[in-house]
Amino acid sequence: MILDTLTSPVILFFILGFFAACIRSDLAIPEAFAKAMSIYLMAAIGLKGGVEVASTGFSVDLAAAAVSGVLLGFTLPILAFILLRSFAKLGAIDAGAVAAHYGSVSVVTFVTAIELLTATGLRPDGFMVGVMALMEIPAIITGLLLARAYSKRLKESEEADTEGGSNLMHEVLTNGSVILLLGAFIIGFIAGAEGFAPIEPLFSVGFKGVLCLFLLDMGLIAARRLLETRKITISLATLAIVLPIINGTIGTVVGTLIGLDPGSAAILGVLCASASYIAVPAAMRLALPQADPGIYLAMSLGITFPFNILFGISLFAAIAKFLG
Amino acid sequence: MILDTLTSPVILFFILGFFAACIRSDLAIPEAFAKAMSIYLMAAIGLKGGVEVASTGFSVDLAAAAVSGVLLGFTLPILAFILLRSFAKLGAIDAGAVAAHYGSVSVVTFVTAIELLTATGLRPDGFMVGVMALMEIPAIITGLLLARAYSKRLKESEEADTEGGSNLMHEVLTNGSVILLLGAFIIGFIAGAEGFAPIEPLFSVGFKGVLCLFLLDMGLIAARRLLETRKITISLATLAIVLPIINGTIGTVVGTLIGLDPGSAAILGVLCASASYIAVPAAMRLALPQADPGIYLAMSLGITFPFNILFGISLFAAIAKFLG
Amino acid sequence: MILDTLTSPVILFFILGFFAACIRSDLAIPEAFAKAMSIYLMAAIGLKGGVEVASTGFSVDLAAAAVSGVLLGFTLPILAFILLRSFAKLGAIDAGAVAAHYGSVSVVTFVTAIELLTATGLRPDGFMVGVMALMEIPAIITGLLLARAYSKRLKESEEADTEGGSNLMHEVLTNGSVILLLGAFIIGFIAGAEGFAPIEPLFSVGFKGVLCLFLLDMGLIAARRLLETRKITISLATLAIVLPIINGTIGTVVGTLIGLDPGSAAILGVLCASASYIAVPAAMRLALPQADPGIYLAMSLGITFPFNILFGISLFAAIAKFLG
Amino acid sequence: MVATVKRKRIEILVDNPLVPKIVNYVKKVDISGWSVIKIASGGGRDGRWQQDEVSGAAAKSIVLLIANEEKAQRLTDALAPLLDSHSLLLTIANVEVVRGDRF
Amino acid sequence: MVATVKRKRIEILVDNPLVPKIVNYVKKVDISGWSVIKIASGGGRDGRWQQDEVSGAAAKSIVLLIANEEKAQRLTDALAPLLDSHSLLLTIANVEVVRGDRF
Amino acid sequence: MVATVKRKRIEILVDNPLVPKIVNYVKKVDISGWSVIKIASGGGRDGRWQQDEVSGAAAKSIVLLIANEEKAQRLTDALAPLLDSHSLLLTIANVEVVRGDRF
Ligand SMILES: Nc1ncnc2c1ncn2[C@@H]1O[C@H](COP(=O)(O)O)[C@@H](O)[C@H]1O
Ligand SMILES: Nc1ncnc2c1ncn2[C@@H]1O[C@H](COP(=O)(O)O)[C@@H](O)[C@H]1O
Ligand SMILES: Nc1ncnc2c1ncn2[C@@H]1O[C@H](COP(=O)(O)O)[C@@H](O)[C@H]1O
Ligand code: NA
Ligand code: NA
Ligand code: NA
Repeated sequence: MILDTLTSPVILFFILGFFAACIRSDLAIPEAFAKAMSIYLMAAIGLKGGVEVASTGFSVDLAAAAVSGVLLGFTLPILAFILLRSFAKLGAIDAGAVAAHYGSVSVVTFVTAIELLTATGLRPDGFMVGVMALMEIPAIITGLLLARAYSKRLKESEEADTEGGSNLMHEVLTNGSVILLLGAFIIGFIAGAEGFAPIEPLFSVGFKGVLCLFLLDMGLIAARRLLETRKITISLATLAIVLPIINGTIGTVVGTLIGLDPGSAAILGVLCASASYIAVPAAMRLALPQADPGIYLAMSLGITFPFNILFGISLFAAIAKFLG
Repeated sequence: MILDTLTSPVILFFILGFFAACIRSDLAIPEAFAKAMSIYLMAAIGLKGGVEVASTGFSVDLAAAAVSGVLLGFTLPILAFILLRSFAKLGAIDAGAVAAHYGSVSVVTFVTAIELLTATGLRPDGFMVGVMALMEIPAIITGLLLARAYSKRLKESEEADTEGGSNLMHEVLTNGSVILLLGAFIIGFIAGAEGFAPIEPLFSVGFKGVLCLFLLDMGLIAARRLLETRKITISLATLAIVLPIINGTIGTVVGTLIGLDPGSAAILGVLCASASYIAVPAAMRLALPQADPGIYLAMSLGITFPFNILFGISLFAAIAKFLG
Repeated sequence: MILDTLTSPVILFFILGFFAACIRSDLAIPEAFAKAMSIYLMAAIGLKGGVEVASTGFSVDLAAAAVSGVLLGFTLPILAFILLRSFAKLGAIDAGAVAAHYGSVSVVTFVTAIELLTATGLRPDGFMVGVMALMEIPAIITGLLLARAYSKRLKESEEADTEGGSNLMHEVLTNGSVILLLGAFIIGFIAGAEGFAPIEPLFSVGFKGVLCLFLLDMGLIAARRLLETRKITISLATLAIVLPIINGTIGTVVGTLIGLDPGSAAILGVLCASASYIAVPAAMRLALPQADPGIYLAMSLGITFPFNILFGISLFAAIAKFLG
Repeated sequence: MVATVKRKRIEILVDNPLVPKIVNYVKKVDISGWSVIKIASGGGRDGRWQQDEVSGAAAKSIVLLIANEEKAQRLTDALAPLLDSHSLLLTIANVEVVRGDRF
Repeated sequence: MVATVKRKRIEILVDNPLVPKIVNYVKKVDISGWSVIKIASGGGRDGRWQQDEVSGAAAKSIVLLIANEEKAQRLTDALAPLLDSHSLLLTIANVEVVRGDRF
Repeated sequence: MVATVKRKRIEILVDNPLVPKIVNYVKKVDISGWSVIKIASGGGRDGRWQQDEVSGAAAKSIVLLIANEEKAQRLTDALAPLLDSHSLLLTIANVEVVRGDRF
């Protein structure tokens, strides 16, 4: 599957973007266009997931996947936190922030994985979209609790800044991408296959092509992030590859154990392996402004994202197939 | 039809946007993307209308609808002006500005109505696009004349600012959306079904899906406008619902009387009921800068637009069916 | 063919934009949307070209066209330079800058020509996309060499500004549009027809419609450029029409001589006739900041682009047919 | 050391539809040029707002001008009557302009 | 000649996600309004960056405020503790505001 | 009351393709950072223009810098030869920077 992956246009566009940034080309995707594509992709996968659940109904699998996803979201950051502090010698604040990223999920990695898995016959269940939306938030809570528990500096400054807590919870729960994913999921569920039909053309015709152009932009962003950073040590770079492998393997194994089909188990692995670069960075700027964005963005966008796209997805698919 | 309406994805996306803004989510559609979608929608309906007229030819109905539309555009603001001054106690300047909005039309309400009516078997005539374009402007003139006739303050300052008049007329007649709608209409007419065929895929495949995403944005904008406003009194809010009901009923009745089919009569009603939030606000900032945008935008975008989308369209469809 | 051209929706949208700008309408395409469309168009033609070459394989025609294109790119600016200096009395710096524009190519003119030629049965070869990408750069080098050779002022200031040269070469070779065109071409080549199939819908369904909206914007830009300029003399305006005729004729003749089919020969003519307005202006701002952008943008965007779209393409098609 | 001249830096915060009107005044008092910067969002007595191009009428821009004192004075005098009716916000600051004799 | 008043022009360079937090402080010290300008790109000790809305967390804006001296002082005092932890850049300049008594 | 330091606020209006060149000079004189703001439209002796990314070569940005007097001076000296050939507009104003010792 690795070879299929590396010659799929979706991935080739990612590589093109990465390459263009490395040779310092001025190629750029306007930010409004990138945002538009991400809104389109989220609406499309939300809708499709909802329509699928409307036709299959709620199932035990769905419940098991949702519960596992949320629990993994809460617990995976703990392991990450320990490794970040011991192996990479990060302070508690930075370690908490990075851990939150690795416990949460990347929508684009998810979408790319769906495409690649479907193309190789491992089509995941539609409800995994809902699971993904649920997994965006828990890790933020664990990450913050860890940072607060282990940082003296933070405890003091917290007492001054009282309004922070409620604001953050609100910000995280009403996060645009969560609302859009869940909202589109519910709309798809209410509309069903029949109601979806008239609007389907836009969301199916364009999907893979838009994903190509979006990954072109992600390649540019990932490489630029990596080139510009001055904060990445060798141990951080190592963790940015080891963490997705560990988390992804755990996710795939859990998915298999709770009885998901191989495609869905692989996707659960991909969700665990992926690191957030939208919802969590914004939440961290707000809740842990002292944490260094240079570290968490370079790790999640610059290393983990490319690793998952190029190798991780194939790896977890192989594990899921082997176990399933 | 109300129930059909409320479970159509197009409307559900509007509700999603409205809901997201109400819980103060940071969900946002980039402005360039929103503008792109509105250009796409206007080009698409203009083209389709023109192609349709090219195949049916000009008819008495078309002429009757165009003349009625323009006359209604000129006269409806008078009634609105009287109600705004007497019932809501607005000053002449603000009343003139608001009246202009209610006499003009909302393109998105029109497009949504076309979709909903077509889905329920009441397909309106293609030439109604042209009628809409013609109805954007007259109310601006009436609104300004009313404001000038009844405001002393304005009469004095007018004398100082001499260049205003010609500038405004030019601005209004060359308004981007009018030019685009009429231009696309003419292009569709010249190209005909055959010339339109090669470019049709873009304009038909995407149409309903784009409308969904656009209404998502409109929901966000409408709700934010409503939440942020500090200028809306109970009587203004009442008028923002009563005016579309009155105007829409008049429009539907006139449409039926001049012999339009029920779908087209309902659309004429919708046009009369809808309030502008693009062409007219811009014209008013220029021609009546003293009028308070907080009032007219909150009424037209925050109340009348959602009312028409959710209930008005169904109401005028019912009236047209009943009469037709 | 001229009449077909002038009633094709693609061209009608260009005329609409031109007209709207002439009557000083405020119609505007958001810049991010325009950029998005240009990225889409370049990715689409790159991919299609690559897929086509993957199925036909490399050929002698391809090599001949590529070599001729590059040679024409290097030499055509010399003629332009002579005419600009003698006939239009431009200084060496401005003449060098303008000559570089006319030796390079316009992607949109190319795409429009492909559409119009294919519609009239003169379908050009897929590899011409690659030829176009190669033709973007050589003229920049010739133009700069000419400016340096003939301008005393430049020679002096060059000595001060040492870093310029290598920077420029890098900027030109890594230019976003070159990278995107060649990259998409290579991706199409690697993916082949089969790999392209899943992403094809986006790139074929939308293509002609997007081209319409893009030309609408080009019409606006071209006309605004022409209306705002204060730098165009009658002799410059004349050259902006004479140069494309000369260059286009040379290109078409060369294309025929090296054995290209009429469609491809006509496209080579169009490439020679077209003047750059993306890559070259940016390079000139950097390398020849003393040259006046008011001159080269008004000539290439304001006059040559509309001329080629409306008449040039048909002209070179006629010549190619006559010769072929 | 390069020479500088003292000039005025004028910022006019204005609703987008009114920008061309302001520019007309700028030309009348013969200021050599102007630059427009978009405001992304803001808030005031009328509540907060965000740029949205769907109804761009409420969005705002800053018109930025560099001019000598005398032209700055003439411009503010000319705009004074509009300040309230058009709710403009006009500020003037001192700047040094490098080799700026043409402003 | 139209009357002007002396006011402070405050610019706060801040990461986008923190803009609402700054605005809360602005409201607390009762400044009449604010305007937000987007930064397209920049660079500092952390390397260079470009706006990209995909991960907008690293993008920056300027919050622009016109206020009288006393309110400016109260705002800077209130924000001082955040300057380092939130890496804000806060500058204050003198401006003349035309008919600006309401600021 | 929080401490402030006096610094220079430098604005350089420049064509977009030349921004990286300016940034190179900024780095050479060791200024700690820079921020770029896009200009949406404008006009001058060459007529008016609007941002259009299709041919972005004519669009402009402002490079905004906070620096101490000495670095400001070195930068303007370094840029002086480019002012005319690259038609830059360079202004310098005084600002107070709160806790700004690092600039
Ligand atoms: N006095 C001025 N104040 C502000 N911006 C200016 C001024 N003069 C010129 N500009 C800007 O600089 C650009 C080029 O001006 P010019 O070199 O005069 O054509 C204009 O398009 C404006 O954006
Ligand atoms: N003190 C201020 N500083 C900066 N911008 C302001 C200020 N007051 C108002 N504004 C801007 O002007 C707009 C209109 O203000 P207002 O007229 O008070 O509603 C606001 O939305 C802000 O963008
Ligand atoms: N001296 C400066 N002048 C203007 N902007 C600056 C300056 N220093 C930093 N910045 C801006 O602040 C951001 C963060 O700077 P830093 O905290 O030094 O990484 C940079 O990316 C710039 O956008
Ligand atoms: Na994860
Ligand atoms: Na109406
Ligand atoms: Na050429």
